[in-house]
Amino acid sequence: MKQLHERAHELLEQKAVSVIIGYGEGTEGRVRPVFIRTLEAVRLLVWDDRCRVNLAVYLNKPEIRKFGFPIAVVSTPATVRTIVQLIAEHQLSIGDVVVLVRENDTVRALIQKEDLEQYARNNPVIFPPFVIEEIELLKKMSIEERFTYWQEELAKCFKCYACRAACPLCYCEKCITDVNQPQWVCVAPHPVGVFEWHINRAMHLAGRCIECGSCTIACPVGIPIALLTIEATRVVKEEFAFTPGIDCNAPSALSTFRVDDKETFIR
Amino acid sequence: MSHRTFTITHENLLDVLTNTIAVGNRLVAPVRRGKKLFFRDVQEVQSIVFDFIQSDESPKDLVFPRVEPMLAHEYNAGNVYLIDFAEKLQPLPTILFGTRPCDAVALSLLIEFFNEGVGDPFVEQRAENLTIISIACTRADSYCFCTSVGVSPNDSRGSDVLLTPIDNDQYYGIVLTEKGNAFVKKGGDNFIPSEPKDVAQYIVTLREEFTPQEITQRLANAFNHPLWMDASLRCIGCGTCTYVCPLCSCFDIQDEGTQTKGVRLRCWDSCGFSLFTLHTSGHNPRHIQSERWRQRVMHKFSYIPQNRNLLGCVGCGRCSRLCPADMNLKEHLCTITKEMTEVKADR
Amino acid sequence: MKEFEPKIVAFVCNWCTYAGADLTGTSRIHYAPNVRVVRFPCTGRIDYNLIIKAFERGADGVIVSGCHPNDCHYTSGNFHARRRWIVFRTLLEYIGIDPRRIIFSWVSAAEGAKWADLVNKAVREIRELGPAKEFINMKQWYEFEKALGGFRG
Amino acid sequence: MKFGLYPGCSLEASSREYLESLRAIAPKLGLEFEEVKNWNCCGASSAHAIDHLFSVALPATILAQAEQQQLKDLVVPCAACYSRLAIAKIELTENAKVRNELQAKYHLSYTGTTNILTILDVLERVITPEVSKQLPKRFTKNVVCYYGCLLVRPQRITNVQRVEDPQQMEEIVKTIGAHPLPWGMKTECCGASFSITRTELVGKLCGRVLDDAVCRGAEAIIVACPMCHSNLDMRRSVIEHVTGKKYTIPVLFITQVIGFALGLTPAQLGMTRHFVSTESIVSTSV
Amino acid sequence: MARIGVFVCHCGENIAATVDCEKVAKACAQLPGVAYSIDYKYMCSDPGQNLIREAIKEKNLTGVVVAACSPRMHEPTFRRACAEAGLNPYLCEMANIREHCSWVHPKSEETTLKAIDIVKTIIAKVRKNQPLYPIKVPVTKTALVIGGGIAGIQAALDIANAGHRVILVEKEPSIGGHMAQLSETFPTLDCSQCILTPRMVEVAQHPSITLYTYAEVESLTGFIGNFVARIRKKAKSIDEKLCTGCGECVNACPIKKIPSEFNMGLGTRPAIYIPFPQAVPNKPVIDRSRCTYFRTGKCRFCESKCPTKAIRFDQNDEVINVQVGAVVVATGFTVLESTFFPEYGYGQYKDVVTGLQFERILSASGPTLGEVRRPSDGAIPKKVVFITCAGSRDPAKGIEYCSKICCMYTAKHAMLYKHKVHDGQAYVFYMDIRATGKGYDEFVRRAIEEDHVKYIRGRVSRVYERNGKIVVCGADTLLGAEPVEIEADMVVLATAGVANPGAEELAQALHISYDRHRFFTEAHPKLRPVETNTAGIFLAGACQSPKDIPESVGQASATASKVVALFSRDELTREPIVAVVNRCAPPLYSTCVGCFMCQTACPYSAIEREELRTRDGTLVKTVARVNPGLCQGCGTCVAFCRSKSIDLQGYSNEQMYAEVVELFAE
Repeated sequence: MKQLHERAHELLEQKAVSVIIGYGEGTEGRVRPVFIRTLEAVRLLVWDDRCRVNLAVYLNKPEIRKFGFPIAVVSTPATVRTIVQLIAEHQLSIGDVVVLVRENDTVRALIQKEDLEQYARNNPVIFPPFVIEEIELLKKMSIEERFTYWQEELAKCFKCYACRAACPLCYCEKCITDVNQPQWVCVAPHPVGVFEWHINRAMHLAGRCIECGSCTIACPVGIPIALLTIEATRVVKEEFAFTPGIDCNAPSALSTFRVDDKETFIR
Repeated sequence: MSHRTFTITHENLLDVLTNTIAVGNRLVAPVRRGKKLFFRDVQEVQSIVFDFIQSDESPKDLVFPRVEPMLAHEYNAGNVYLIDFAEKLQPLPTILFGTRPCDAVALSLLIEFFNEGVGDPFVEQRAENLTIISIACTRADSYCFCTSVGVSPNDSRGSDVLLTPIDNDQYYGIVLTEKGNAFVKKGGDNFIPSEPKDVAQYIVTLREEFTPQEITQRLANAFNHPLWMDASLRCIGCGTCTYVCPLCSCFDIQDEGTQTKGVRLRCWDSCGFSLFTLHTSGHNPRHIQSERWRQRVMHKFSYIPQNRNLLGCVGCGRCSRLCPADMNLKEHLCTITKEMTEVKADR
Repeated sequence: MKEFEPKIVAFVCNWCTYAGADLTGTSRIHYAPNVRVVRFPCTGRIDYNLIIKAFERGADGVIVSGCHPNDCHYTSGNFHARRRWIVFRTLLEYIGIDPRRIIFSWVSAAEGAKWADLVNKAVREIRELGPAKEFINMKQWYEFEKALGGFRG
Repeated sequence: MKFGLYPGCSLEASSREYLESLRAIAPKLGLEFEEVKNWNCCGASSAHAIDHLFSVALPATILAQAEQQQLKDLVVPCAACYSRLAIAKIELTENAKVRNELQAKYHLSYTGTTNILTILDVLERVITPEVSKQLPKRFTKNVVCYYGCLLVRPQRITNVQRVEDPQQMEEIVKTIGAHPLPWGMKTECCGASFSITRTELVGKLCGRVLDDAVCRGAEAIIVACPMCHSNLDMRRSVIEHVTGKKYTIPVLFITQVIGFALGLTPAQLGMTRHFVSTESIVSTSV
Repeated sequence: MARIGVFVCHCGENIAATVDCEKVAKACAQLPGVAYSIDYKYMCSDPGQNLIREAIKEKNLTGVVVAACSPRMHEPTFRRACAEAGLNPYLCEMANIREHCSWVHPKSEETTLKAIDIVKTIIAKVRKNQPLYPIKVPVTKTALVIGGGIAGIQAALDIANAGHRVILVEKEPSIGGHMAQLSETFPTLDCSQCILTPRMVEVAQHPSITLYTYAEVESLTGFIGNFVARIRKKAKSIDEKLCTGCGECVNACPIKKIPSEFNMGLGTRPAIYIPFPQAVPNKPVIDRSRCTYFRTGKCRFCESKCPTKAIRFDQNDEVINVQVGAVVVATGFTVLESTFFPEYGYGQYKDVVTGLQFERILSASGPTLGEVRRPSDGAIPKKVVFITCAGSRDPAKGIEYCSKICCMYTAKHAMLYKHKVHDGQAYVFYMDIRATGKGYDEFVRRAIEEDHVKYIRGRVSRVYERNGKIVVCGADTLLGAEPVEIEADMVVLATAGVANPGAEELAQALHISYDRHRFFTEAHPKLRPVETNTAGIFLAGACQSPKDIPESVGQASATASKVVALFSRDELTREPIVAVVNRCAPPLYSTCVGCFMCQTACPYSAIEREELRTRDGTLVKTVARVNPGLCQGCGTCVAFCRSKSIDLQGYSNEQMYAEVVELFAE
């Protein structure tokens, strides 16, 4: 933490960044995102095991962007991958972000493409045990059981779109769910509308999801919503040997193809 | 039973609730789904959760459901046919059990809001069939701030029966309305008449951080205060706070269907969404998140009080507990009362 | 009781499968009447949301068909589509929807007989699967509403 | 430098001199060997023609044992054994089906940590320019290096760079003073195990090898495979019968020529066991 | 409200026999937005079309649905009829109730119901149709031909002779390509140079052809009719206007031992050189990588000998941009070198040569002046072995295809060798003899029967050198796979024809596709063999696949006719079935967020970047833009776009959605 404070101090003092997005103490032992713009405020930064939420989401927020690039972000491995993916998707440029990461007990600032990519490659996102348990559980289910499972889970959804808002890769200015000509996704949070929303979310994040889990953390009604995008990313990984968030120049897995992609299911 | 006050053991209370279901009532009570606590239809009273501070979802969709079909329409060979769901609606008699007093207050305010003026037949019919049995709070957490917004942990407003857990696994109850009376009557001997008691010792005490008047007063001139931007920087613009709020009542009318047949739905909406106030022209009067956050606070603590002489908040703390970005309303309101003192309107 | 007759919608590309279905016609090969064809310029144009919509609105099965690999009129639309389907199919299965209800195929402009065969087989198979119960279940909230006075999870 | 060692049957019997010479040169080059315990047949020449799984199981047993002994690098001097072990390693690491079957049927577990090396891979490492400078003798002969088939093929297994014209052995013998000649039979077949069943054929094939070596002016043929050696050496009379020519050219193991340069005696290097006299080499080298 | 006219065709009995057309028309009349619905015997007939035209005018229709045969048949007919009546043709759609209904189902109630369903969905679509207008693009009537081999020369001449301007770019100092290297050509054995040289001269002298040799195309932007090509003219280090091509400088150059590219390394050339005597332009260039002056700063012998003072050491590369309307890619091919083959000695044996090297040995202008002498010692080889399919048809080597020309030129080589070395013996190892051309098989038979070339059907397993001979080990599969060993004096490998080393980069610069062998891909293997998938870029010659001379010339002329057809119009009209990125009111301007993930989905590289600015010029954002000149309307980007910011005209999201939803509307 001391190192982080030193680094942050240095960045602000040299005016190398306009703001440092980091974690600060929140309420009831939670951590909350903080935006450090002054040297005095640097002391608010904390960095421990509670700091799991993906702060890259703020890089898409106009109010934050208004501070001006470069912006520093206190980053978990997932955040780094997210930033790489955002660069690949032309939402950020190299140099826009100073990525603060922990590596072997030191705090490093990554800016260059090679550094970001190398760190992203060497630091995969690790699922918490309960996520792995849930994945295994679903794997063992029959298709009917899975349907019941998801119907029960999705029935909780009242479409607050916290999953969308918390996802750093949901940066569309007009989400498909807000498109009404035609109405691709029913607005109402009835089972059909909820199903449509979640299948679209998963499809849209297929091959893009960094698996940071922010959506699940954000969901106020406790739907294990990341499982869908994790599954989508799993297929993409397994079928197309494509891992998002490790290559600043990678095209999307779903807008590219290989002539020998699997087609055993096609008659 | 002639007394308006009674005691009942926990076991007997469960028996009463079981019986309620048996005679065809719908029982809605707090139950767990995973780590979260919801109000759900209950078949087995054993699943009811008693030990909690606050549920994750508010019980508001018992009167104001997240999706409400309002009407259906059909076009056939030049004629249009309409079905008004308000006429078709036949809500089951429903016992809402185990709400916190703040939720009961909120529900009463919500119903009052919808029934103002011409009235809302959907909310009205549901409210008529709803009996609210609330349980006073013996515990609270740092997110709770009912006392600061004029509600108390054993507030009786809105409840039909108010229970207070007392010693020996017993509840002390007050019957507050006719509906409450009907409920207690059906419970027969399980309810033991009792003299009115002071049960303050069982009720949690919650420090009053500020007064509603203070907030309303401060906000009156605070429209352009920089605090809105600072406080809402971390807001990600989801609808969690509004959807879990027992009082938020904004909705969106949606038509679903085809050229010939369709249904009109009333769905929840949130002032936190960027599209909430988007005009067809592309102009958005509240174009950044801080303005939306300000709207939410101003609406609850300034506009509603101005128009209706009450707050749009009961201090249940759900919005803060569930906020993915840890936007803490109580903390924010405290800041407002402390920091907005000197700011004058600069418009 | 009358046997269940599935409603099937076929999303086909203009250049191969639509032309192939035309050939089935010109060859006067009869097939089951349960299928309705929607013409797209290319399989690459087929939005998975349309497949979902078809099911929601009452389809019991969906056929998606286009040019064989390397034969795409636009060179690679079918390859892109194939990739999309791989992911879409897996997700549907994951969320509990029987992937057998979506039949993917390559039917060229010369394969009139294959088209008839494909349709007949699809009708037979979907008939065996019965109505698309998953989506019927999802739509039941409407009845539920009438009974209980509000949709809630 | 310490290596695991899998000698295989030939090195204990028909080609004892190969193992003897290897053990003889080892201390001088700072080589140490730990033999795989309780080793079994590698299955060469017949197992793979009968049952694929079994043909992998035999070498897999050896690999599993080597791994248990924590032998990181395993030297397999016999080219046939080398080939079987290398193929088994690839099957075990790349083919999940085979791996699972072996595990189920033979309870073998091998994680792929043991590297398999040819004798050339080892010599290449230890005969550094410094070593070559300090050699007591130099082996200044015109030689041809004969690889045969299994040291270099199939390329997928061996990863040899120029599969039809390998250079590894040439580079090694150059360091001890020899002059390797370019020739055409470097990777041709010697007939291998047909030695028993179709000796005439081996005579024909080896005849071509000897013919080419002799006409290029080679004074010795260097080999690194017991099969090649016995066919070219032990079958000399058959070869001469088939071709109707006489050949005096000796066939030496690479370990023997290195031993020679290290100053070891012919007896120490097992040269006395050869069918074809190595006198011409022994007497004229400096 | 829409006013749609529905016209149900009986198609004689073709539809009416199984579908109750009157019922269909009546059912449709009940649908919202349908203003007129009628059935008629033959809609495509003149009276039928008139019916539509009249109805459009009388009923003031805003859309037309013709329920008849397949749109693939008569859509243009009915759209034209609508246009004639003043209705935008793209407001007319066809419902296929013949091929997809009446012909495939028996006469029944159900068949009629299906027909109604089909018409209903198309009505739903037409409700959402928008008037569209053909896209017009101007055409720059100049063609860029890349590559000055026989294909490029032929294409350039054909286009120029049709009266259009041509820019011909060749990367070598001279045009001529591989054909200039050949000795004689099969099956007529006429001298390659003799028939080629006049054409080369014609190119140089043609008033409509601008020739840039020693130049390369670096990039190509724009679209059909409107390309801009960036051409790098490498510094030749001479002033071409002053140079007379006298050759004094060439003689003066002290560096003489540079392997000659033209002679495939068998001869030498100086650092300042003219590649071959008949070169066009016949002026030297300085190879700066070899020139002593450029390497050490001293020498300039050539400069001192130049009578016209034309040497320019300080010349720079010149980069020019040219505007062209069409591009012909004729960059040719190359052959594998003998170093590629381990079994043939990795190129270490001097007397194992490739076919192209042997051409030079046979050529009268070659390093041996036409005498067959082997490279190692100059001896006349008495036994020559020719190995066909060296690399070709060999999946293990990664070249599965047949190089097509080897059978023929090997027969020619063997024949010419026999003609020059009468007592020599020629052997040809072959897999199959593929002599499928006019006079081709006769030619091979002549080699075997008259010139006694020994053809051995079998593969060669190994080639090695022994005692100055090349030993060829193979098998004769027609004699029971008997091993064959030939002690040859020389071996000629008919090595596979492969794509040029820079083919991939060029394809990427031009945005055309290439196959896994790096040959450029034609738009359709059968029906569009000379077009690429990028409109306005065409292929000629062996850059598409190995070809012989007549085929290359034929393809070049075909390509030229495509270019000329394109240039016959001042403006191109294209179907407006193209994708469009949406625009909306400020401050959003477009819902596109500029992730550009759609770019790789487009097979035509039609998606560009566009900066959106406010009126005062402030950059709002960079979004995707579909170039309507390049877009072919597949819609892959539309289905891919997450925010639905791209839509396809004619198959819009609204239209497709309406169709699907209507299917299940009761």
